[in-house]
Amino acid sequence: MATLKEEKNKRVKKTDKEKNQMLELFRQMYLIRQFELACGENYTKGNIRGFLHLYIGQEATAVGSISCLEEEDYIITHYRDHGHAIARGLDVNRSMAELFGKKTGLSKGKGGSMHLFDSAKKFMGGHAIVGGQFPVATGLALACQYKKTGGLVVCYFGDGSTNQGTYHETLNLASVWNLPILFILENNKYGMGSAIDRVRAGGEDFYTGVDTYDIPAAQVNGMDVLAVKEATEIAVKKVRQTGGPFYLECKTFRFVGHSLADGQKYRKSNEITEWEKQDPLVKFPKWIKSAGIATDKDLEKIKSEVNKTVEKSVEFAETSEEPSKSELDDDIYKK
Amino acid sequence: MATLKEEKNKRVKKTDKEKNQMLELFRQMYLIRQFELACGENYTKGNIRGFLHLYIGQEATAVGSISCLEEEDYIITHYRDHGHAIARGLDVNRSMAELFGKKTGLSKGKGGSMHLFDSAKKFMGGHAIVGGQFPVATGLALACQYKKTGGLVVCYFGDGSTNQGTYHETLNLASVWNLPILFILENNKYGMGSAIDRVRAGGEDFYTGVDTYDIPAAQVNGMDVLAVKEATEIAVKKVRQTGGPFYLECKTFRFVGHSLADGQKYRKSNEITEWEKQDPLVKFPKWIKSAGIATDKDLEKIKSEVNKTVEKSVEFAETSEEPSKSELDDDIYKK
Amino acid sequence: MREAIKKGLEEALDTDPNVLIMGEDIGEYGGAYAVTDGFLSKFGPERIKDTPISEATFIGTGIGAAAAGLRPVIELMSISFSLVGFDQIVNMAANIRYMSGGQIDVPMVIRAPTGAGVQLAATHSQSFETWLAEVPGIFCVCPSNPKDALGLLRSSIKNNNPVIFAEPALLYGLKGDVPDEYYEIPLGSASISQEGNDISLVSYGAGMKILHETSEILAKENISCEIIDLRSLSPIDYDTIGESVKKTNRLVAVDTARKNGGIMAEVVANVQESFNDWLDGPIVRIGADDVPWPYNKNLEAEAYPSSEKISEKILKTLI
Amino acid sequence: MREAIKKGLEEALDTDPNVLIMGEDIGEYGGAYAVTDGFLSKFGPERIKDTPISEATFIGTGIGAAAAGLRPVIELMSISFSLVGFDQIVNMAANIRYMSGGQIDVPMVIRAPTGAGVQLAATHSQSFETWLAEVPGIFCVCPSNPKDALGLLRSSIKNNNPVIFAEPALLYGLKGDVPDEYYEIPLGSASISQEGNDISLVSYGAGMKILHETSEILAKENISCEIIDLRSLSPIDYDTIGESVKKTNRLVAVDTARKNGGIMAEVVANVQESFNDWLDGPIVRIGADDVPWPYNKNLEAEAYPSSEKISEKILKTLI
Ligand SMILES: Cc1ncc(C[n+]2csc(CCOP(=O)(O)OP(=O)(O)O)c2C)c(N)n1
Ligand SMILES: Cc1ncc(C[n+]2csc(CCOP(=O)(O)OP(=O)(O)O)c2C)c(N)n1
Ligand SMILES: [Mg+2]
Ligand SMILES: [Mg+2]
Repeated sequence: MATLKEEKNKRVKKTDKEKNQMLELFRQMYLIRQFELACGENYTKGNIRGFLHLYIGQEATAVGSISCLEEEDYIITHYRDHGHAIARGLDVNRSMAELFGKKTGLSKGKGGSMHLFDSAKKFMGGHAIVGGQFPVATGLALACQYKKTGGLVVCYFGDGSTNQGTYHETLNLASVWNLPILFILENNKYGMGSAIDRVRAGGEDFYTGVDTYDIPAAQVNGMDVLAVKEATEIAVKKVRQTGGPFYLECKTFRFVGHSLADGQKYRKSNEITEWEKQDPLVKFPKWIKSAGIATDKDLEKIKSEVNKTVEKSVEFAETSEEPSKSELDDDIYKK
Repeated sequence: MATLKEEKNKRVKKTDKEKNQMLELFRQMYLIRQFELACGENYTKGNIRGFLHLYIGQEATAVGSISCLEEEDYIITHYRDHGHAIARGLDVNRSMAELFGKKTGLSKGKGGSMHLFDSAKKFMGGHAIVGGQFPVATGLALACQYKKTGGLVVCYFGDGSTNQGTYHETLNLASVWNLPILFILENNKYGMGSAIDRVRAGGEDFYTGVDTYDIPAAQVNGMDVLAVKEATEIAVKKVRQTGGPFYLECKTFRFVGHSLADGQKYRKSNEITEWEKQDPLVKFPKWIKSAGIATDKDLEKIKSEVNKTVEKSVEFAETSEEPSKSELDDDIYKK
Repeated sequence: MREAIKKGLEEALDTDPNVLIMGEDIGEYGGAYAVTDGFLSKFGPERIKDTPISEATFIGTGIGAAAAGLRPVIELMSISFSLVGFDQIVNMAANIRYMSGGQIDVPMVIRAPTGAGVQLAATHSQSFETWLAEVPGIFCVCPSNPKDALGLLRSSIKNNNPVIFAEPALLYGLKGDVPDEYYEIPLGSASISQEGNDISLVSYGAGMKILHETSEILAKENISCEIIDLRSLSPIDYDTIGESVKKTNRLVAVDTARKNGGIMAEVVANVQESFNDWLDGPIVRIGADDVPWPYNKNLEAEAYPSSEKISEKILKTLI
Repeated sequence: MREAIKKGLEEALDTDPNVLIMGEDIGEYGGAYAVTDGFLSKFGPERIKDTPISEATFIGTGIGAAAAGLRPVIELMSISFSLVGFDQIVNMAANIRYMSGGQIDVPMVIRAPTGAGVQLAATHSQSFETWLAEVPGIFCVCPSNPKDALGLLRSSIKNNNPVIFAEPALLYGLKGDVPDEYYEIPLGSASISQEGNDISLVSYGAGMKILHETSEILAKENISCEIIDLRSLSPIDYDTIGESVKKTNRLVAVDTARKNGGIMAEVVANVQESFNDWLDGPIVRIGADDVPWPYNKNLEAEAYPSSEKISEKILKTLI
């Protein structure tokens, strides 16, 4: 299947509803960015501990794709999960509180950054073992199929995780059982410090290899939120029609280290600066303005609201109670 | 890469050396067949226990391919390993004794049918966990490359094992590190009772999918020992030239159950009879005669020698000592 | 035994539409140990799902399906193959509820033949229920007879957590009475398989037969054995064991798995601490030898615990 | 500690051309815990091999390379990730020698950070050396200080069998003297970390610091502790433990891994059986709580054993 093109010119004449949608996309991306910056700050302060993986640079992928989903659809992802959580509308306060390890956190402080969950929103984690989420995604999709809910599963994963056997096993099973999964690869060119070409055979494009599994696939510019949205719309429609899987590769980039412990010695020179030219938080608002969807003032208003939201989430997390020691034994078994 | 054709007409004019080679191929295939029949018989008698997987029907694959290898080349395979062991020239007596669990067995009676080993012949097992041999094959190949021995590794595996993640992980690593491995798939259309189309996405041909890993691949009629030999010669040459992997798919069939406990309810009707028409132990001797390589009498002589070899191996195994109880603790650790 | 397990599965499939079964060759082939023979035609391919050979993925599929409200029962051809999917069981199934602060439930059963004794050699004869029983977040049971198998299976499938249901491969052919009236055996309850006064013997699964044989040998020496069947390896029923120890003041713990790292290490460590005042001597622990399982019949038998070895050791050390 | 391990690896790379290192991000990135920082430029890409994220395969690659005469050292980013490759370690590395009747040797070391204490939550904080130590066919060690780390690593790399070299993640920054003259510490030897008379305390790895703190607390109550560092989890040095028990007649066994299924279950079960006559009371076992590791700092600390909890328990139960 061919790579989807960015067809921006088509999008200039917008209805009000569409305009609001665009602004919502911007708001979400900006929220993720600010949330992540606040996380980084609070990691340095020691309020957030353990491993912290930021989504900075990749915002367009989560926001563009999740905007196409329905309530009955499941989402599952890996440890770099803040962006997906926020795009799915998980409570920002409780998300931040989880990172602070507080009782008010989504997982009561037991999961931390890598394990955000909200089962009510069908947000099934946040998984820290590379490749671990694939099989579970298959199971969620099996349940959708078996119960005929009409829902599908979006499974996010990184380029590095495709070297794990479960990736292949799961693509195979999803195809053999014709399960409603949309696989979304966030190809940010690195798995930790390993550039794709050093650890993967077959080049930098992944969607081409999926053919072997009889799964339709496409590639899209993951830095362009509208392109992602459009591609996902097509993909989701296809999954709902066929009941079977689809594979979408988003070419993207993280502007920061793998985690907060990463010195990024492995980067090619200028690479980050080059990619920053595509920063969705620069390019998309520029386009919004040039397309007459909103003015600087409108955007500033959104930004200041988001800034407040994030500030408040930090405050919420800071002032929230620690879980009490008696909670240690809770939540292991369901009665 | 295109499927290799059977080009039999080319082969009619043969030197004496070539003729002897042909007869040796026949001898080995016949030896495997008779060995397997004897195994089946002795399983029924209770002399062989545990799981027993016979190679009946697939003889041409092991014999044709192994005939192209050198002493410094490693072989590793799965639990259906008798054919490869015999084609590699492992001692028939000690092989049979291993199946009987005797002290004189290749593995001193500790491994059994699924775990034939002969490190002196670089025959590295016999592995009973489906997909378990793949990573080890990579390691053997790494050693060849690192030590510059000029050797390569042949890794045999079944169609069913390609659904195990290690298959993909290993293809990837072999390609990324450019390791001298010849992957030989014995596609006998079933993994235990599971026909390929019920458990694998992407059809009944496997060699086409290997492209993704940038590994050259070909397919050959695994029932035709000369075709297998020819294909393997090309493959081996390629591996030695490039230092990197090659993938050869042999289309073959087992005429018997998965193991001696298999009722074969899952078979398509007439399937076995259809495939038996391609029995290498019928077709190949016929061709030998028509090509003027040998007469019925010559073949009978080979057969009767082989029959004696197999009989003697059973006798050897029967009369061999059991391991003594004191050996239980041996062979766990190397000093 | 096979029939009891089959009955439990059929019952669950009949009564709960959310139950489905997944595993390698459980459908058309009828199951490696023929437990699910006939299920495919009776319940159809939506509920009896043959999987590719990819344990990690179909175990994880069970987790996902359970998390979304189904009650999958997974069959492994051997508990030795659980290693290929260990990450999904230990890191995913066991932890997901805790990591999510209690949001995600995983009502899933993993059935798997376990143990040595049928000459399958090193990679196919292991007893990884010993490890899985140690993981918080999952239950683990292992029946020694058809009645317990059915009662435990019912409770396992109804349980709202991951349950490892280990089936001793040696016992599929075992005959035994199974009550007609409905009953369940709660997870976490051991049973007194035989009452006695002088010494308590504890084991589970394939070990129970050995304990009964041991008891017969010791009866000839006028030693009366109380025999405890652990049944549940997680949680372990220390009340039942403790009561027995209080009565006999002696405990012998037997594993058919390797001694090193067997379940009985944990049992011994706990009992010697909690019931020390009632013990008249050290707890004797016997298990399989700490060697990879050999193929040869005699060697395998030598590695396996036997009533002769156990009774001899008891007579030598305890009396 | 990090420097000691680094030294051991460099030494091996310098002296034995068959030694090579494989693992995720050990080269260009310099290692998740920076142990192999600078190795790539010093030893080159043939010997310092960055692997794809596929633990099963690069562990198995180590096995194959070892079987063909190399001496690979594998680094895992966390022992928790060993689960993905458990089949290769437990079924392949441990069994292949036995299954081949002694034909195949696997001189391979798997290094892996282990343990909780740095808020990595349930899937990244486990201590699977406890399981791997139970598998016949492999050795398993875990140092508690830089000197032991170097001495054990030398022996591990020279050993002709698979060795699990567990590195407590909490201790990478630990300082300590390392002798200049060459020495090795044999696998299978515990050490007496402190002599004492009244009670023996045993642990390993990150537990040693806790034992020394405990000893200080108890010293104030005039209780003199002998402290044993297991160092080697397989084989376990029961001679050293036994001698100490003969002297003090009391044993307290501490795991920083979860108590259920920790190494100390095995230690307790064996010691109560072999040295019963010298024990003046039950062996007290303390480990981490049997819960998945929580992310929250306080909860994690609560689950972790502490010198306060241990000394309190000792004062309550033993005195
Ligand atoms: C099984 C396993 N191996 C290794 C790791 C350590 N690790 C965490 S993230 C990561 C890189 C993953 O890269 P990719 O899939 O591309 O995702 P990205 O971080 O780029 O979003 C590694 C090696 C892990 N968590 N689990
Ligand atoms: C991990 C694992 N899962 C399942 C099995 C049981 N099993 C043994 S052989 C086999 C089928 C393998 O089929 P294939 O790879 O096609 O080889 P063939 O038997 O056809 O030669 C299965 C499922 C196993 N040994 N290991
Ligand atoms: Mg990446
Ligand atoms: Mg097959």
